[in-house]
Amino acid sequence: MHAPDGFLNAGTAVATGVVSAGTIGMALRQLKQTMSEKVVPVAGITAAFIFAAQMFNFPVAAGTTGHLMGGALAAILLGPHLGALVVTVVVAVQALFFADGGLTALGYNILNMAIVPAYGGYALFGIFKRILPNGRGGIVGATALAAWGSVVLSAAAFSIQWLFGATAPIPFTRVFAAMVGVHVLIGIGEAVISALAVGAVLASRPDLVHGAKGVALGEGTGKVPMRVFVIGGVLVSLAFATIVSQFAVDNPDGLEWVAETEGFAEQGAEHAWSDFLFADYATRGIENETLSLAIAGIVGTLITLLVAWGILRAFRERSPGATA
Amino acid sequence: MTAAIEVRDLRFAYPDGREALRGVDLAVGQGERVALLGPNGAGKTTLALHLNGLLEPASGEVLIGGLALSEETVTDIRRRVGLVFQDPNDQLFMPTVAEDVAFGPANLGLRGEELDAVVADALERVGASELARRPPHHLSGGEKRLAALATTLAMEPEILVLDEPGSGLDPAGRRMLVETLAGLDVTLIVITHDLPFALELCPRSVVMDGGRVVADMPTRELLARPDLLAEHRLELPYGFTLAHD
Amino acid sequence: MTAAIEVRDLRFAYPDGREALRGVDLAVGQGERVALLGPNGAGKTTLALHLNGLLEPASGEVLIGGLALSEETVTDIRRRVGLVFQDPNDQLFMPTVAEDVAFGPANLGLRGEELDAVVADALERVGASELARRPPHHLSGGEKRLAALATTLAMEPEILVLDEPGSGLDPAGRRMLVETLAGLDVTLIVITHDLPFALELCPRSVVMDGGRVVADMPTRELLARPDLLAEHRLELPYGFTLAHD
Amino acid sequence: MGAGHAHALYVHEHSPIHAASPEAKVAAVLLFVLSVAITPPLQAWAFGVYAVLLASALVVGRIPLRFFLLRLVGILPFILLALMVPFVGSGERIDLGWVSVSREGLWAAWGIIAKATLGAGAAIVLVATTEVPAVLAGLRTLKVPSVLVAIAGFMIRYLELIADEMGRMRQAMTARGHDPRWLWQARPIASASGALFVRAYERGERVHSAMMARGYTGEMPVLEERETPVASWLAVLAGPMVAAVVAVIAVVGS
Ligand SMILES: Nc1ncnc2c1ncn2[C@@H]1O[C@H](COP(=O)(O)OP(=O)(O)OP(=O)(O)O)[C@@H](O)[C@H]1O
Ligand SMILES: Nc1ncnc2c1ncn2[C@@H]1O[C@H](COP(=O)(O)OP(=O)(O)OP(=O)(O)O)[C@@H](O)[C@H]1O
Ligand SMILES: [Mg+2]
Ligand SMILES: [Mg+2]
Repeated sequence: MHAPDGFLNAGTAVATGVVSAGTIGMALRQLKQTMSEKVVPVAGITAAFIFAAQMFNFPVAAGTTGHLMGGALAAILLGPHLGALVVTVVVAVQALFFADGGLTALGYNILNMAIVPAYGGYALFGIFKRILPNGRGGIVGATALAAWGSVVLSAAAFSIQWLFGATAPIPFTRVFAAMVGVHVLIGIGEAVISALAVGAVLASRPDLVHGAKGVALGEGTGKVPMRVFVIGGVLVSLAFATIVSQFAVDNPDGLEWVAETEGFAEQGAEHAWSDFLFADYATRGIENETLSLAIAGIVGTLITLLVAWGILRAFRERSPGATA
Repeated sequence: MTAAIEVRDLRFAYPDGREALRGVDLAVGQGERVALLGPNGAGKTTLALHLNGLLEPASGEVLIGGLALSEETVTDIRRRVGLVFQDPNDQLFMPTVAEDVAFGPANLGLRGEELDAVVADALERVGASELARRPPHHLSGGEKRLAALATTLAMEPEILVLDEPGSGLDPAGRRMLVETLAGLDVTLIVITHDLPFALELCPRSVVMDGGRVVADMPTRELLARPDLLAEHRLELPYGFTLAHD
Repeated sequence: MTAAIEVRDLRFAYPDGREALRGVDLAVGQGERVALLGPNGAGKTTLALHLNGLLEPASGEVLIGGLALSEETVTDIRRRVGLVFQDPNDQLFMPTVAEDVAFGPANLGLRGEELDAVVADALERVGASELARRPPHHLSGGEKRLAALATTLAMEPEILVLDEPGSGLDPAGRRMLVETLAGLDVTLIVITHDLPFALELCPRSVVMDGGRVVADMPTRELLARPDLLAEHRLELPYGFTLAHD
Repeated sequence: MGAGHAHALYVHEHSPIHAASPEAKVAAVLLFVLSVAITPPLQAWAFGVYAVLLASALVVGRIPLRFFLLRLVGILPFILLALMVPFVGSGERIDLGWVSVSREGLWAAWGIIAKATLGAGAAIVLVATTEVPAVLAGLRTLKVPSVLVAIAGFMIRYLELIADEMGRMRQAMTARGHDPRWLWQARPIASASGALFVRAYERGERVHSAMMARGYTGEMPVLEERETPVASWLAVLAGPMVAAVVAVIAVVGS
């Protein structure tokens, strides 16, 4: 989602730039009171880790890949303000040093990849933490759900900016359905990585997890949280998929959503969300809108379930060595 | 009988251009115990990494049990040659010591109770049973070393290559290690700067310097040659008398 | 005269809850050379990290030259206490060895030729002059150890705390180190598992076990007490005779 | 995503651009990219001027074309994406023999590709001619909040450390019979990646400890004093100022 220069129009770039700069300024002021000697290197290593993790693309479904965004993870580890700053730095360094994402696109890229996921993710984390049982499992489960939600929020934020700042004649509804649809799946990868990272840190360095401050950590094995978040994740994804497909019914481009979903199976693209552009092609055969909607629901659910099942299988027995 | 290890005119340069091996020739028989000695930067570690196929030679050959190391044989050879790295931090990567020890045997196909038994046994042999459930990165230096040794012992390799296995261990741990290693029925190559340790464990010594083998003789004989020792920055420690035993 | 180092009832637990120090008391006089011995996991490294203010005690006090370690004094104390880490990989972080050695003195305000001279001298003292322009992460194990020693020597601290400085060095390097250290006019604490090394360099030995000091006496006397040694996993190496000197 | 070690970004050369002060270069890149971004795609001539400016920077900065093009692959996904726009875009269609494309979409695609290439190109020139610590120093001079610059500095330093930890981990795994050829074998990697995070994290802490143990207080010691002549500012900004004028004409004229 590292959009290049000129991807959204100038007005949107300026507006998002103002919002981002304002938020960062606020975060900096918040932090000034609590900064200690060790905060900067700790923030630096988290930034480096997120940067490194973003280089690994994970398969979302056959042929499509996504990568970690890291906003929710950073916020849960470091608190929302420092978390947002850390991902801001990641995005800015990528733009300046690696030509990945445009410099004038920093306004919306920072908003979408740092600010919305960090603050949004942290808010979700707070909610889920309260709902889930107290203890290590609850923290890991809440992390997974919050990470997943943060990615969907980020996709939604981008779509909304597209509504105002589109530089290409592609309607908002189609962008929204495609972006959110794909990110419902990408979010699962985000959830797995974030939960693994937070789980690992909790296991050996609970003092480093900001979001776990003041939580009594029981002797969890890491098994329970996996189940909690996989089941929870599947439920939430299903609910969300339904909402999005409802949304798709109401717009003339509902067909594309189907194709989009189906497109996963065949099309591979570096940036998953570019898949929506294949829309017109894959759908020519499907005429009936109700039918297509049904297919959308079924395919979407199946993919989600398959991915969840795969995750469950892959991580349930953590490793053969554990006497568990 | 084919040699357990045979190295023929092995040459290697690191990516930055440094020539670390400049033609190493070496043959080690089945079940032999050989100490690999030599000054810092001689190329000992570099040679060890070749025996396991972790570095690719610029020229020359490595044969393990008569089998030449190549793209096709490397997986098989890695199962037969166990390597303990010089820095235990390089060896340990799983969330707990037990999982780390289980990693190798699990790759060999072991599962369930059988795997648990192998893990428990390996930890016991190095005297580190009580470390099983701890995260490796939270161990003391010597504890890490013990865990690293256990991860390789657990694979029951035919050939063991140990890079400074005694360093960082307390004296009792060091003696236990000598006893454990002496009791194994394997071909052993031990890299060390600790000459008494070499003498205790290895009847034969090979000295490397400047990327080449410069001496190869019975350890006792080598230690009686102060000239040769001094030439390669080796010397017997303070208070050590060869006559002792 | 105030003690160079005074530690009073020091207690510390790592973030995962492990109690590494359970009440350490220790006083070291100006210019003394003390060996810190003890089994793996005794808490030696943990104590060393406290002497430099890198870990914060749960309770108890550390005084350096009579000055209590605290938020305000820590910067000053770090300049006076030089620490060589057990793992040289943790110590080296600049692109070249020379820059790494220059880092400390540069922080103390040295610049230009003066800085260059200090760097060259420190490298020379450990016998690593030819490593100056190499990247530290491309060195052999022993070469890294030498570079790490040089980085600390270059700061010319009043108190030197060395965590297993001899491990990984070739025997000639190890002897050179003993000579270099013996020639310095500093207070010295050397953590080691190498009892002959301790005997050679340090007239006094402190034994830790289980997070406490369990013995504190002249090194020669300690080495003559097999019961005490055995109790704390210490023993004289194979072939070593105390009578030798 | 293109990454790798930071030193792979820099071209060791001596050129006027290499010698120029980093803060001037950062400012110049920003001005140039801004000009590009506000130019309407229909004003094709303006993009021609920008391309000439960028090309002359490549020549003056002695940046090999191959290096430049390799670094540009990062924007490839967006170029592919843009190439699709004419086909799926709505609005008036133009017939191109066997397919029809959207006219508006065609212009949009051109705009996205041109701006992405020029924007990324400018950033590539900056880091190819300026070493990482200098860029950071330049940002600090330009009043970017010092906390952000400090985090960026540590991040870049620790990237190498993490790559190093990952390399060690991979070597340790292969040495013990791990042959990650199949997807199902990814499990230990996943399990180890959590540990990797803590490991890298703690290694970062220890390295920071080592720095503090040697008198580090938050600023890297600056071993050479640097000065920024005004002339250098003007020289570096000359090109981007042309771009800015062009952009204003293009915007007004559209
Ligand atoms: N990663 C690397 N890149 C470049 N050169 C290296 C690297 N590792 C080691 N070297 C160099 O290769 C040579 C041989 O190194 P090696 O690690 O094999 O020595 P060694 O005999 O094991 O020494 P030590 O006893 O100090 O461990 C040395 O000159 C060393 O500086
Ligand atoms: N980072 C850490 N987190 C948790 N526990 C630790 C950590 N480092 C060390 N420990 C534990 O604290 C105790 C003391 O460790 P320390 O490293 O001080 O031992 P040591 O005496 O230096 O041992 P060695 O001779 O093996 O280096 C040990 O039980 C060790 O397992
Ligand atoms: Mg070595
Ligand atoms: Mg220690």
